[in-house]
Amino acid sequence: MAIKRTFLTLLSAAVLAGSFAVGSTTKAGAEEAHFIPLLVYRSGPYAPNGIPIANGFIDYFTLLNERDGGIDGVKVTWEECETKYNTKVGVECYEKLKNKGTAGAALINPYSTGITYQLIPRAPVDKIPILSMGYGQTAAADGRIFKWVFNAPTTYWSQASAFIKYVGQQEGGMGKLKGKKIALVYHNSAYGKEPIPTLEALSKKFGYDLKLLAVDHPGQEQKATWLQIRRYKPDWTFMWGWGVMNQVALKEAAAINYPMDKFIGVWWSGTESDVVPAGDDAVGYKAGTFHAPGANTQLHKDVYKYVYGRGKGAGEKSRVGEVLWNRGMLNALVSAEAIRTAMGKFGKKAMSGEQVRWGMENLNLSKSRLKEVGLAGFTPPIKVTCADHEGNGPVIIQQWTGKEWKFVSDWISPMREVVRPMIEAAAAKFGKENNMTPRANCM
Amino acid sequence: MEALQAVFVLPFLDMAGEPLFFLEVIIGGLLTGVNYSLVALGFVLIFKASGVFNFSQGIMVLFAALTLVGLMERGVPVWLALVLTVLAMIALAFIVERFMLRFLVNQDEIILFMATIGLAFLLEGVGEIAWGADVKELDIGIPDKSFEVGGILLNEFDLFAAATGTVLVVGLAVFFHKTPIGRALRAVADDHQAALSVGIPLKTIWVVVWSVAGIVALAAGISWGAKSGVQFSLSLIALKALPVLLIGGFTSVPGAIIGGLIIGVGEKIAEIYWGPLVGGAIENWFAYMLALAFLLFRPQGLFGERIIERV
Amino acid sequence: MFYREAGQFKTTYAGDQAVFPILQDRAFVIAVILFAFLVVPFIADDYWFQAILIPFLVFSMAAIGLNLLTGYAGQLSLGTGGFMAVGGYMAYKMTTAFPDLNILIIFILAGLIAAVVGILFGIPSLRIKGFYLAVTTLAAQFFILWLFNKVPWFYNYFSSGVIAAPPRSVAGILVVGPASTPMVRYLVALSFVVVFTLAAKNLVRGRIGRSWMAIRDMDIAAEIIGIRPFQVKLLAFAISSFYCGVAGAMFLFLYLGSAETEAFNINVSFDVLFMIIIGGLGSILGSFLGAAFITLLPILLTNLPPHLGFSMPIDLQSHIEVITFGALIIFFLIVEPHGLARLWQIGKEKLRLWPFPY
Amino acid sequence: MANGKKIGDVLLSVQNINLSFGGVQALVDVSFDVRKHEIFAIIGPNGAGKSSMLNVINGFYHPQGGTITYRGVTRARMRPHEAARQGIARTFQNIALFKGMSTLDNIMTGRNTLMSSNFVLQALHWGPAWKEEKAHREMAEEIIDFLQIEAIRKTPTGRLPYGLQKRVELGRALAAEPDLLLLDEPMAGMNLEEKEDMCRFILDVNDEFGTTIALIEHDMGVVMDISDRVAVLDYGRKIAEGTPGEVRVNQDVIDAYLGVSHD
Repeated sequence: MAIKRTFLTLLSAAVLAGSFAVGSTTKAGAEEAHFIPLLVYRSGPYAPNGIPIANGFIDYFTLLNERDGGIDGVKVTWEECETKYNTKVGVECYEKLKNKGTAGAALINPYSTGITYQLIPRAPVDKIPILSMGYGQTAAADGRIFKWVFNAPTTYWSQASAFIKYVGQQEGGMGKLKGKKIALVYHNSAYGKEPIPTLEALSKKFGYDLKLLAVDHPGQEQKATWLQIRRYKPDWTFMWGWGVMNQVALKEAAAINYPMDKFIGVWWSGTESDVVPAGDDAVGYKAGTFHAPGANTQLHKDVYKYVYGRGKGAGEKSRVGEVLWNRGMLNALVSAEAIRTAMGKFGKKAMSGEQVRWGMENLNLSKSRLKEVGLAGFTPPIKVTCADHEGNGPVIIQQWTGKEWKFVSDWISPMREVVRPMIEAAAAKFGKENNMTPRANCM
Repeated sequence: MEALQAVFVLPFLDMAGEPLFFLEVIIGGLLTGVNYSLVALGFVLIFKASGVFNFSQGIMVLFAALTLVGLMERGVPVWLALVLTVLAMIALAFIVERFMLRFLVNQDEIILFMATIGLAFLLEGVGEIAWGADVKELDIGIPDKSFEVGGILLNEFDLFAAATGTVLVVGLAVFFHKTPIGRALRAVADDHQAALSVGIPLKTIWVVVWSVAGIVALAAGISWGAKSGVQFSLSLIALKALPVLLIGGFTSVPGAIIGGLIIGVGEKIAEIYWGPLVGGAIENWFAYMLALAFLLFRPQGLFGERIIERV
Repeated sequence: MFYREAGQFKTTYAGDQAVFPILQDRAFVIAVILFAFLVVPFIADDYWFQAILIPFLVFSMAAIGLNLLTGYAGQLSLGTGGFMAVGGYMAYKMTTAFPDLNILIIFILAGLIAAVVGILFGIPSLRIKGFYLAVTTLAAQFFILWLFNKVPWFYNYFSSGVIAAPPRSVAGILVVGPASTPMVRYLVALSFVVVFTLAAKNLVRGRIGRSWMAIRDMDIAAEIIGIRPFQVKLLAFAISSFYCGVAGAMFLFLYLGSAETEAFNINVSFDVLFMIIIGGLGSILGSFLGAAFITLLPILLTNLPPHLGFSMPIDLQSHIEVITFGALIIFFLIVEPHGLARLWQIGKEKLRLWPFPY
Repeated sequence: MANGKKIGDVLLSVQNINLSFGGVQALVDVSFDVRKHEIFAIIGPNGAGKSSMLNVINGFYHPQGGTITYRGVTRARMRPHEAARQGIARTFQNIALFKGMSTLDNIMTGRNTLMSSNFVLQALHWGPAWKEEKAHREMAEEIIDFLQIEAIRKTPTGRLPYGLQKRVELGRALAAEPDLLLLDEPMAGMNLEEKEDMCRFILDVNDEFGTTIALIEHDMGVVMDISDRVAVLDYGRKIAEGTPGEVRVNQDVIDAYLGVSHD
C-alpha cells in the first residue's frame, strides 16, 4: 500500500510538472534571429538515415553562424525535435516549434513522407512554407495550387523519367528501349508508388515492358520478389526502397546473381548505410541523386575549419561528406538562400514564414551563386518560380565502388514535357477536391 | 469467367509450365520458412514453460545481434563475441526474472504479455544507447555465394541458416520430450502454483527458458541480420513469426518448424502466382489468412495442446 | 468538500443503478465535462488542441471501443488500426461522394461500415480464443491496410495514394479541413467522446454488458445460462468496431487532416491495446486513463527534461524516454496489475476514509 | 417429505441414453422421468456418470443414442443456450460463477434470457430499456433477499468464500425462473451447517416457486431426506429408481456404495 501511495503522489506531481512544461512555449531569446524548426529522427527504425541528414543541416547552420555571423548578419537559430519518423510525433513537434523564435518558424523541412502530407494542408493556415527537398508530394511542384509547398530541385517523377533517359543512353538511344524489360521494386506505400504513373506513361511512349513488384513494409523478407525477378530477367531494375528494404534487396539481388550495374535505386536507396551492410555484394550498384557525394568542395573545407575545427560539429568529422550529410547540408543551404532572398526584399531582420515563402518562390541559385557559397560543381543551379516549385532540376547517376559513391553519368534533364502535364493534372485534381482555385497571377 | 480462370486455372498452368522454377519457389519458401521457425521458436519456448506471450522476442533478436556486432566492431574475435553474446543473453534472462517475472507470478496472461511489451521498450532504448543506431554489417565468416544445381539456384548462406535452424529445432524438441528438465519445464507451463508445490524451482526454470530463448534469438539474429544488416527493423521480424505460431501451436516445438515451412512455402507461392493478379505484396496478410484457415479447423494449432472444455 | 457517501441512502433501485451512484462522483464528472466544454476552449492554445487534447480524445474513443471488446467481452484484438482505417477511409469516400451530407452523420455511417467489417473479422472468434484470436485479428489489420493501399478507388485515384480531409461545414461553421480551427475540431471530438462514453457506460451496466462479461469470465457457463455466444461475441465485435470506426474518422478528419494507410499501421493497434491494459481492462474510466498514459507520457518525457534544465543530445534523450516508458509500464503492472482505473479506485477508497483511515 | 404438494405430469423424460467418449461408455441405456414439482435426485459413486447425465439434459453433451423429451417435445440436438431458453437452469459442481462480476450482476445475468431490449435502446438508456432493467432489478433483489445474501450484493464473486459462491450460483440459476432446475452436487465441499442451509433453500425453492428440481449428489445422506424420488447410477447404468425408502434398502445400491466388484 505504501508503494501505491508514493506512486500516486509521484504521478500527480509529474502531471503537474508536465502541464507547466508544455504550457510555456515562450518566444526564445531576445535577440533577432531566424528560427528553423528541425524535425529529425535520430532514433527508431530509420535513424541510420536520419542522423546524417540532421547533422548536415546543423553543421551548415553552425557554419553560417560561425563564419558569417548568420545570414546577412542575422543569426540562425534552430531547435531539434525527435520524430522517430512517426507522423503523430511529427505533429506534436510541429505544433511545439511553429511559433518559436522572434518571427516564428521561417520554414519547415518535415523529413518524412507522412509528416509532409500532414503539413501540406496546414501550411497555408499557419503560414509556414514547407521545403520537402526530393521527397513528399510530387504534385506540389505546381505552385499555382500548392502555394506553400516547395520540392526543389527535383521530384520523384522527374527522377523516374531521368532513369529512363539514362537507360536509353546506356542502351544506345531511346529507340532501343522498345522491347526492353524494366522491373520496379517498390516500397508498398505512398512513397514507393510515386514513380509508377511516370514509368507507365513512358512505357507507352517508348515501348518497354514494365513489371511492378511491391514489397510490403518493412521489407525484411523479399525472396518472392527476387524469385520473380529471376524469372522475368529484366534488363534493368529500379528500386524505390526505404530503410531495411534497401539492404535486403541488395543482398537478394546478389544472391540471384543479378548484374548490379543494371540495378538503379532512388536517391533514398543510394546512401552509405544502404550499401555498406551488404559488403562486396553491393559493388556496382547505382543510384540516382541530385548532388555530389564526398567532401570535396570549398564548403566542406569551411565546415571542417569553422565547425569541426572549433569543436562544434554535430556528428563525427569522418562522416561529413556522406551522401545524406551532403543532402542535409544542401537542404539547409537552400533554406538559408531562401531566407537570404527574402531578406533582400523585406529587410535585415528575422524572417517570418510568409516572407520566406516569397523568398523560396523567388529563389535563384545560379551557377555563380553556387560558386560563391563554395559548392561549385556540387549541384546544378536551382531556380524556383511561382508556378514551378520544383525547378525541374537534373538528376545524375552515381555508382558504389565498394568504398565510395562515384558519378557515372552526366547530369540528365528530366522529360519535362511528360512530367509537367502529369503534375499539373494531379495538382488540379487535388485542388478540385479541396475547393481550391489555382492562383491566377502565375501564368 | 475470365476472372475465374485467372484465379483458378492459370496459376496452376504457370506452375506446371515451368516446373524448375516452381521447385525453386518451393525451396525458397522452405529456406525462408526455417528462418521464420527460428524466430517462432523463441516465442514457443517461453510460452510453453511460462505461459508468457513474449512480445519482446523480436527485440531480443535485435538485441542479441546488436551485441554480437557491437563486440565484433570493437575488435573482439568472432568466437569470443559469440560466447560473450550468449553470456549477455543469459544475464538478460536473470535480470528479467529478478526484476520482472518474479513479481508477476500467477498474474493473468495478458498482464505478463503487457509486461514483456514494457521490456521491449526498455531493451530497444538500452540497445540503441549501447550500440548506436547505425546499420551494421554482420559477417561472421559464413560463405554466401550462390550456385546452381541442375538449373536451381541455391545460396550457401541460406542453406547454412536452414541447417542451423533445423539442428536447433530438433535439438530442442528432443530436449523437451526426452530429458527430465525438459519435462519439468512443460509441467511449469500447466500451472505455476502446482509446479511450485511439487518442488520445481520456478525461478530456475524461467531463467533457463529465457536463456534458451535468448540463444535462439541470437541464431535468428545472425540469420536475418546477415541479410539486412543489424538495425532496428530486425525486431519487426517477429511479426512474420506470429502466423507460424498459429499454425504450429503456441506450445509445440515441432509445430514451430512445420508451421514455419507451411507459411514460408505458402506465402511464396501465393505471392508469385496469385500476387500479380491483385497488385502484389500480399505475403504479409496472406500468411495470416492462411494461419486463420488452419485455425478454423484446429483452434489450438496443428500441434498445440488440445483445449478440453469442461464444466 | 468531503468525499463521503454516508447519508446518501438510495431509496430506489433506479438510484442505485445510476451511472455514478455517489453524488460527489456525479458532481465531479459533470464539472469535468463542463470544464472541458466551457473553459478549455478559452485557455488552450493550438499546441494543446492539436498535439495533446485532440489525439487524447481520438484515442480515448478507440480505447473505449477496444475495451468493450477486450475488457468486457474478453476477446483479444489487434485489429484496431484496421477498423480505424475502415472508419477513416469510408468517411473520406462518403464525404467526397456526397459533399453535402453532414460530416457528423458521415462519421456515424463510417462507424457503421466499420461495424460490419468488424462482424466479418469477428466470426473466427467463435472458434478461436485468447492469443490465437489476437494474432488472427492481425489478419484483419494487414488485409485492410493492404486493400486501401492497393485499390485506388479507396483514395479516389490520387497519384500519391494519400487522402486528405476536405473542408466541410456544419451549421455554417467549418468543422473539418485544413482551415477549420483546432478549437472547433476539439469541441466536435469532445462531443463525440462524451456522447459515446455515456452510451458505452449504459451498455456495460445493462443486459448486454453482463452478457459480455459472462462470456469473458466463463464462456461455457454463460452459454448454459442461455447466452448465445455467437450473437454476443459478434455484437461485441460490431459495437467495438463501430467505436473504432468513428475514432478512425476522427483520427483522419479531426486530428491528422491527411493520411496514408501507414497512419493506421499495426503500431496503432498495439498502442490502443496498451492503453486499455495500462488503463484497466473492463473499465471505461480506464480507457481514458490509458489513453492519457500512452499518448501523453511520451510527450511529457520529451518535454520535461529540457524544462528542468537537463540538456542532452536529442537522440540520447529519445532513448532514455523509451527506456523510462518501458520501465514505467513494468513498474505499473507490478504495483497494480489491474490498471490505472484500479489505482484511481484505491485512491478514492482512501479518500473516503480520510482523514481517519482506521 | 412430499408434504401435500402436488406432483404433476412428466416434465422431462429421458429414454435409453447412451453416451461415450472415445470408446469409454459414460452412460449406458439410462432412462427415467422427472415429474413437475418434484425433487428428483440422481445419486451414485464417483465416476458413475452423474455429471454426464446433467450435461446431456441441458444440451452440453450430445448422446449417441436415446431421446430426451422435455415438456412433450423431443429434440435431437439441443444447444445449451436453447435449453436455457426452454426453462432449464443449472448449477455446477465446480462453481462456474462469473468471477469478475458482482453478486448482483451474476444474478441479473441469470435473467438475461428474460430480457429483450435491444442494444440501441440500452445504449441510450431510454424508456423501455430502463424500465425493463428496473423491473428485473426488483426480481433480482427478491432472490437476493430469499437467499440472504444482501450484504455481498456488490462484491465481485471471485472474492467470496466457497459456501457463499454456491449460494450465489443457486441464485443465478433461480433468477432465470426455470421450470427445471438442475443442481450438480449442490452440497459438495460444504460443512454440516452449510449443507443444512442449502437443503433449506432447495426445499423452499421447490415449495415457494414450485420449481421442479433434478439434483445429483455423490453423498446419499442429506439427499435422501429432501428428495421425492431417487435414481441410482453406477458405471453409467441405472441400477435403481424409487422413493428414498425403496432405494435405501436396494441390494444393488448397497453393493455399489460398498464397492462390491461388478461381475
